[in-house]
Amino acid sequence: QEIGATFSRFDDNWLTVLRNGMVEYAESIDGLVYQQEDASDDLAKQIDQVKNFVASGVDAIIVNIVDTSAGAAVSAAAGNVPLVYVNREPDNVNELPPTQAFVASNEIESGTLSAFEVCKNLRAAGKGSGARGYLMNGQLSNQAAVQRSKDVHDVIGMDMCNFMEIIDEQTANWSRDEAQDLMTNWMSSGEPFDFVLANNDEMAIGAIQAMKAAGMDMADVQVGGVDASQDALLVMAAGDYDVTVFQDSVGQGTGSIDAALKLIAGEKVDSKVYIPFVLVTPENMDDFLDKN
Amino acid sequence: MSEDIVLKTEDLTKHYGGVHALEGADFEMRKGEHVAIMGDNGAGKSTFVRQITGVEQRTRGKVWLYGDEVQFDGPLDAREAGIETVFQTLALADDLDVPDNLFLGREKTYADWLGPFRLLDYKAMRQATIDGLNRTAVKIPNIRNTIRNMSGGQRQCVAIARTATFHSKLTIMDEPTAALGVQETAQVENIIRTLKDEGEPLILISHNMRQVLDLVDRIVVFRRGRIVANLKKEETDGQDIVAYITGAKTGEEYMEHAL
Amino acid sequence: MSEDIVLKTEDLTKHYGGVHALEGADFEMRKGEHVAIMGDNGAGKSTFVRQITGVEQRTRGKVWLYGDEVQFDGPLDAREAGIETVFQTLALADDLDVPDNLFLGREKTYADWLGPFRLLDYKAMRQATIDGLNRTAVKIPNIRNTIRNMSGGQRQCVAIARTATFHSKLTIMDEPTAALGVQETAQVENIIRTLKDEGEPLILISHNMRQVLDLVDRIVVFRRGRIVANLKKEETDGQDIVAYITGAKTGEEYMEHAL
Amino acid sequence: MADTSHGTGGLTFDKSKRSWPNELNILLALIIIIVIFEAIGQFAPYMRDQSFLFDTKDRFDSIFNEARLQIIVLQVAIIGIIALGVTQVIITAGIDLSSGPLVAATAMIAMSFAQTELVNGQPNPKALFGTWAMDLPVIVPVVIGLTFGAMIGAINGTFVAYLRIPPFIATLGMFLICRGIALWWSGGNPVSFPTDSYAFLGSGMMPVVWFVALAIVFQLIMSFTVYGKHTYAIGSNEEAARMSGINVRRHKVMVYMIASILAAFAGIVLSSKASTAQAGMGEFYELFAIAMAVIGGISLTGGRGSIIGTVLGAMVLGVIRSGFTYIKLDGSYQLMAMGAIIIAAVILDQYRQRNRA
Amino acid sequence: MADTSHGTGGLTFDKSKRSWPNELNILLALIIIIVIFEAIGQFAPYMRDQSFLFDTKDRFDSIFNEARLQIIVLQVAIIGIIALGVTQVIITAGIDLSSGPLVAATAMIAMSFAQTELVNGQPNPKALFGTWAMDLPVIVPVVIGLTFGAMIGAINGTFVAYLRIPPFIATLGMFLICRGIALWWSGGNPVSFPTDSYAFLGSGMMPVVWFVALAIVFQLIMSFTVYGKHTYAIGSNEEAARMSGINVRRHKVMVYMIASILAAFAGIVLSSKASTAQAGMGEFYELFAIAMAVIGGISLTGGRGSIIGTVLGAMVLGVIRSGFTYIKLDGSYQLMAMGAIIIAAVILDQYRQRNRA
Ligand SMILES: Nc1ncnc2c1ncn2[C@@H]1O[C@H](COP(=O)(O)OP(=O)(O)OP(=O)(O)O)[C@@H](O)[C@H]1O
Ligand SMILES: Nc1ncnc2c1ncn2[C@@H]1O[C@H](COP(=O)(O)OP(=O)(O)OP(=O)(O)O)[C@@H](O)[C@H]1O
Ligand SMILES: [Mg+2]
Ligand SMILES: [Mg+2]
Repeated sequence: QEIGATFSRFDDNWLTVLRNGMVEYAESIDGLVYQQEDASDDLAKQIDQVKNFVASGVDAIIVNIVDTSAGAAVSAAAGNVPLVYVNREPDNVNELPPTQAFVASNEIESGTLSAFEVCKNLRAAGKGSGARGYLMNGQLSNQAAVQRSKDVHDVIGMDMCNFMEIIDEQTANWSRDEAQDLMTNWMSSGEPFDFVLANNDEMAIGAIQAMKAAGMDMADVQVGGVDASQDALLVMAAGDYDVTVFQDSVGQGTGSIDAALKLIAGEKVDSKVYIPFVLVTPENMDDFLDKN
Repeated sequence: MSEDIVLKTEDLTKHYGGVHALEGADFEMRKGEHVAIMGDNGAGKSTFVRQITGVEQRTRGKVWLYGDEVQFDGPLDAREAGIETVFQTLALADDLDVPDNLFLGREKTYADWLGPFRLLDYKAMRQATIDGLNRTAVKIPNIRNTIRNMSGGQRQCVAIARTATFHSKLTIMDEPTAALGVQETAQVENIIRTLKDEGEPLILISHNMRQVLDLVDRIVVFRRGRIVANLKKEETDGQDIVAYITGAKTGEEYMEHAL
Repeated sequence: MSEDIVLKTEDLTKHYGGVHALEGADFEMRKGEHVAIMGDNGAGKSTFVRQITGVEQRTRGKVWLYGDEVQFDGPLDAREAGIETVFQTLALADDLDVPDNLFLGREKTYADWLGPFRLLDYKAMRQATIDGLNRTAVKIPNIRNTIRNMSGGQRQCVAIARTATFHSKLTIMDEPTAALGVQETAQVENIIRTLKDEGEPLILISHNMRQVLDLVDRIVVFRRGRIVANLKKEETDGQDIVAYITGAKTGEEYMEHAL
Repeated sequence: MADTSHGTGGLTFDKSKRSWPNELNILLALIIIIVIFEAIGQFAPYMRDQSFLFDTKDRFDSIFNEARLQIIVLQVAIIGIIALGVTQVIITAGIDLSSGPLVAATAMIAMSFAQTELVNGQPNPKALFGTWAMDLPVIVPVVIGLTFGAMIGAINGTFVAYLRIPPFIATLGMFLICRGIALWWSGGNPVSFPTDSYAFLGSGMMPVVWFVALAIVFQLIMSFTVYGKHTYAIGSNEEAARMSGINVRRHKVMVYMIASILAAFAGIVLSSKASTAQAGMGEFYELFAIAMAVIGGISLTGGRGSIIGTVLGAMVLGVIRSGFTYIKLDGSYQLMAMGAIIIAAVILDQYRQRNRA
Repeated sequence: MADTSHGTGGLTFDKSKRSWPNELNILLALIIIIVIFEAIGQFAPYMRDQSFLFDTKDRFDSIFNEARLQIIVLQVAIIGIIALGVTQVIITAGIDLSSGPLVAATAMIAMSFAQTELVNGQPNPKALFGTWAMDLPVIVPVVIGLTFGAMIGAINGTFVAYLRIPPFIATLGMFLICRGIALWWSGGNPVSFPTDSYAFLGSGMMPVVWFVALAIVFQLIMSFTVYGKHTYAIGSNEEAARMSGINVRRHKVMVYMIASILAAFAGIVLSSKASTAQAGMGEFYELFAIAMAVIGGISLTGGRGSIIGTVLGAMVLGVIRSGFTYIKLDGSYQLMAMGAIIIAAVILDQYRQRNRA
């Protein structure tokens, strides 16, 4: 059998863990030819990649969709070749034909879990009467970023957490070094703040590095992110990082390949498989150390 | 001002930063007159031409063409007002061929209602080009070669043919024969004589004394950015002119400015 | 081959696609000799120069310099072999000033152990530049202006000064005085005479009959890419040369190729 | 005779040695690349007797793998439309970096006037405006999109021609501005679910139809009209064009406007093809559009190049992309190989051009 | 006298009207931008009496907000290092698009020889090689990184100078190749946790130290050495430079190598600053490096520009970025405003240059 996979981008940390896991798993299956391509965040390119797979006659296609609202176009491009969406939930998830399925996490959970935990920590630290902080966005055109930021605002909108106030939110494009500069810029205004929420771990680490370089005590600031990357967990182990969220790459990767194989064999599969996010804090971080 | 005067400038001046390339030029020419401008290298001759034709914006001064004061925004305006110029830098498009260059900016076309997308009449332009070039006697093996691949003299002939192909109220030629061979020079001089016969006024810039004395009615000498002499051909000779060019003499009416 | 022969070419030929710009040129010049090349526009004179100086790669043929067969990869090689050239296109860097252009490729420097990062001796170059330019009598208000802002003649004088400043085994000048004024032309002719006195060989391309007859020992005429005459100055005159240029006559030894 | 040999002064020239057009070089490169892919498919052990262009699995009626032929053109058609305009800009010795973000901005704007009210009987979840903007005739979003493009192009052109900003920097500024507009338009959210008539514009092989039709139109315009001639003249020697009496500034504005209108149209087709518009769309499209033109033999210093060349350049990229998937090259190798092939194609072109002289 | 008035033939010229250097225009632009930000801080109601450059909260010993001054330079220092090389390439009338991906590739490569074995007492989870590559002296990754840069530069230069590929396309090809290398090197995984000595290279204000030191060195080189003069000559008129006997091809290779070595060094500093190397690093750095040079008054047609100009151009971008955060401008507006300011800065420059003539 042949499976072709296309990912929204190759240089994303978490997706790389997912990708590598899938390659490993595919190699462990006899007679499976697995090939993967980089859509470099270009939706049209991804649609064309699906068509290229069809032209080459692959047996199934796995898609980590660039834009979740383009589900219809991607589904159509595959025709009747089996197709599995992984990691991101396409908007047509309820109308998928029987040859298609999806395995992913629900993005709404991630930002919410992280922000809510930070909120609780702030209360516990006695800042329930008012806390100010910053929000770092991922790439502004990226839906996970938009969703995670919205989650943060939703959490702050809740009664329990409305003591939190966002001083400013800006993008650092998922990147650690941009986050360093952004955080330093924020700090140069001299405004006191109590928390930093970031759309991913890399930006959170960048912020932490900048704060430490400026001589801040990390115990005074709550920092929350998403991904539970290994770098992040080590920073957490050092006591600098407070909250992150784990997304199960192995579960999603193997799950999607299994689903694809079943579709090829003509077996019936669940058209929707949700793999939950898990909150990670210094207390339970040891469980996740070698997972991502 | 008399309608008889084709071109008149008053106090025409151009400074490039600290370089005073042209300083208070008062110049006048009448209908049908052919005038030569002579002067050392860097005397300001080409600068004078650039101010008149709107290639550059003058520092100060006034210009009248056929009695109307003019201030051209660019060479397009000047051409539309009837001034045809062979610039010293030739102004050819290197990647285009000869007919394209000859008709650049005034192509022969049909279906003109298409506006900017009107169609080019290649055939007519090619024929007109061959006719125009034959007047200059230049030899060009293939007029569809790009200008980039032409010899110095061939380029100059193309530039001259362009000017000579269209009628004008005033023709200006800045060193037209500098790069030309013996035969071609003779032909261009013939073209200039034809203009004289047709009564078209001409300004000729040239370093060639024989040519100037052969062709024009009057000689204006530039020196260090100023006009230093205005000589009728009949009243002067080569040696006299050289004396003005080198600064050994200065015209009486220009004495006050002498350096 | 005699060591006496400075430059010799055999069957030197250059085709540009279908254009046969130079065809089977056999040329020879001796020590101390000054030779002129004349011919119509497009006759192939500059093409001949470009083949000798390695600016272009020839289609076929051989070139000897002082008895050694040479095939230059580029003008750098030619210069290193001792050929100094004033090209018709002048070859100046528009954004650099006069001293920079004059010394381009052979700057005066110190701390030479720094290799490509050795330091420029601006002061020495500036002084040498003023001296060099004074030899051409050209007037330049500010030599630190960029070449872009120079008049046609000023540029040509810079190019000539560059060649005249350095000693060479063979000097080639392609229409050096085309854009020059009366005074400057006289000075450049003086420079050429000095070269003659010093015994430095020279090839001069010019359309100026008076100049040629004044300056050189021998005249070679090109026509339609071929050499059609090789005339000693004493045995010819202007009219005769023009006859060869226009094709009215063809040298006996060249008859076989006549078109 | 004089008319056919094109010489004056009694000269003729040897026409048999007339140089062949540049476009043939790139066609040659294209064929070489295809042959290489076929050969890999034939001989690489892991490929198991597949064929790049031919139908070895009997899936189609013809001997060709029609799906492959289609996707080769389809996947470059949209960037190709942009490249048609970029080609014209480059011929004037300019450059247009703003086309990628302009694609995104136009896609967002046009799509928000092309949304349908009911999706599978439910209200459109991505609705950006109220019902007044729903189910409008297709002409509305198209006109709005193209007008927006024309506006951006006019601004680009004005900066370049009247304010004399170097094109690289003017369009780099516009690059950022258009990205900003695309993000700001819906706050980063996608705009989805177009009407059927809008969805038709980019459906199936429609992008190819647009691309080919526009390529033909502009090839004719560049060869046979005053507009084309002046475009070449400006790129060849702007000063000369000005002195020859061409209204260089007005003409440049026109060229930049045409380029931006084409990019805007590409944005419309793209959003229609994807049935959604997203602020991140069109990333690096400007670079690939320029690459197509350059592979097609254009000179970035202006004055030279042709639309046909650009179309062939687009085909090269299309074949490469398809071929990589075909030989199952991994993503990171694809990038490297793509870079190498782009360079190689141009080397071949340079080499042939030089040998010709 | 003759030496000071620089004229021949007895001419003098009016030195009082000597044109002022271009660099002053851009300095002016910089000051205007700063004043605007100060004014917004002063008068916009939501800003609550803050100051952009001055220390209103008495946090520092001086009257300036030192943290702000530092971050302004710090955040452009790394791209600034790239821009120093890009400036030289552009002066030769070339362009280098490969610098951004080269930063990423070098960061990956250098960092994998700069990893430390134990992180917080635990084995380095991102270890790419075995223990043999752990805790090497800092010179090892630096030399490897710079050598890699030199190699890429040599290839760029060879393509441009010897194979006559247009620089845009040669470096675009290299752009893809370097992106590919960066991805391939560790399969997309980040490489993290450097040794202390490596981490020092980019820590604190070190990037600024490097940037300033290199800028001074290259300004001197460009002004006072044969290398600099030939670089300008080639950009001004390559044909003339060749005919004047400059070894144009060798010189170009050298320029591209220097540019790539600088970009590689930027990659080293960047990975050190971030304590990690990732394949996606350096995105758009090439464009911003070019933008710095162009804002600094360089001409993309070659022959003109200076290192000082580029440094000032970098400062403009630094001030803008910091200023945007300062006035809390939203992301999408930031992009638009950045585009507008880049264009405006160049317009100002153009305007002043023209008025001078
Ligand atoms: N753009 C410019 N910037 C600065 N100086 C200039 C500029 N253009 C011309 N000049 C200077 O102005 C003076 C006059 O130049 P111009 O070209 O008018 O001379 P010319 O009389 O035509 O000489 P030639 O016979 O050599 O063509 C020269 O000294 C020249 O260096
Ligand atoms: N690169 C080229 N490609 C095609 N044809 C060329 C090229 N260079 C020169 N030619 C042609 O070769 C012929 C000889 O040109 P060349 O420049 O040698 O003439 P020339 O004798 O120097 O003339 P002039 O006196 O006008 O300078 C001309 O017909 C010219 O058009
Ligand atoms: Mg002049
Ligand atoms: Mg010649």
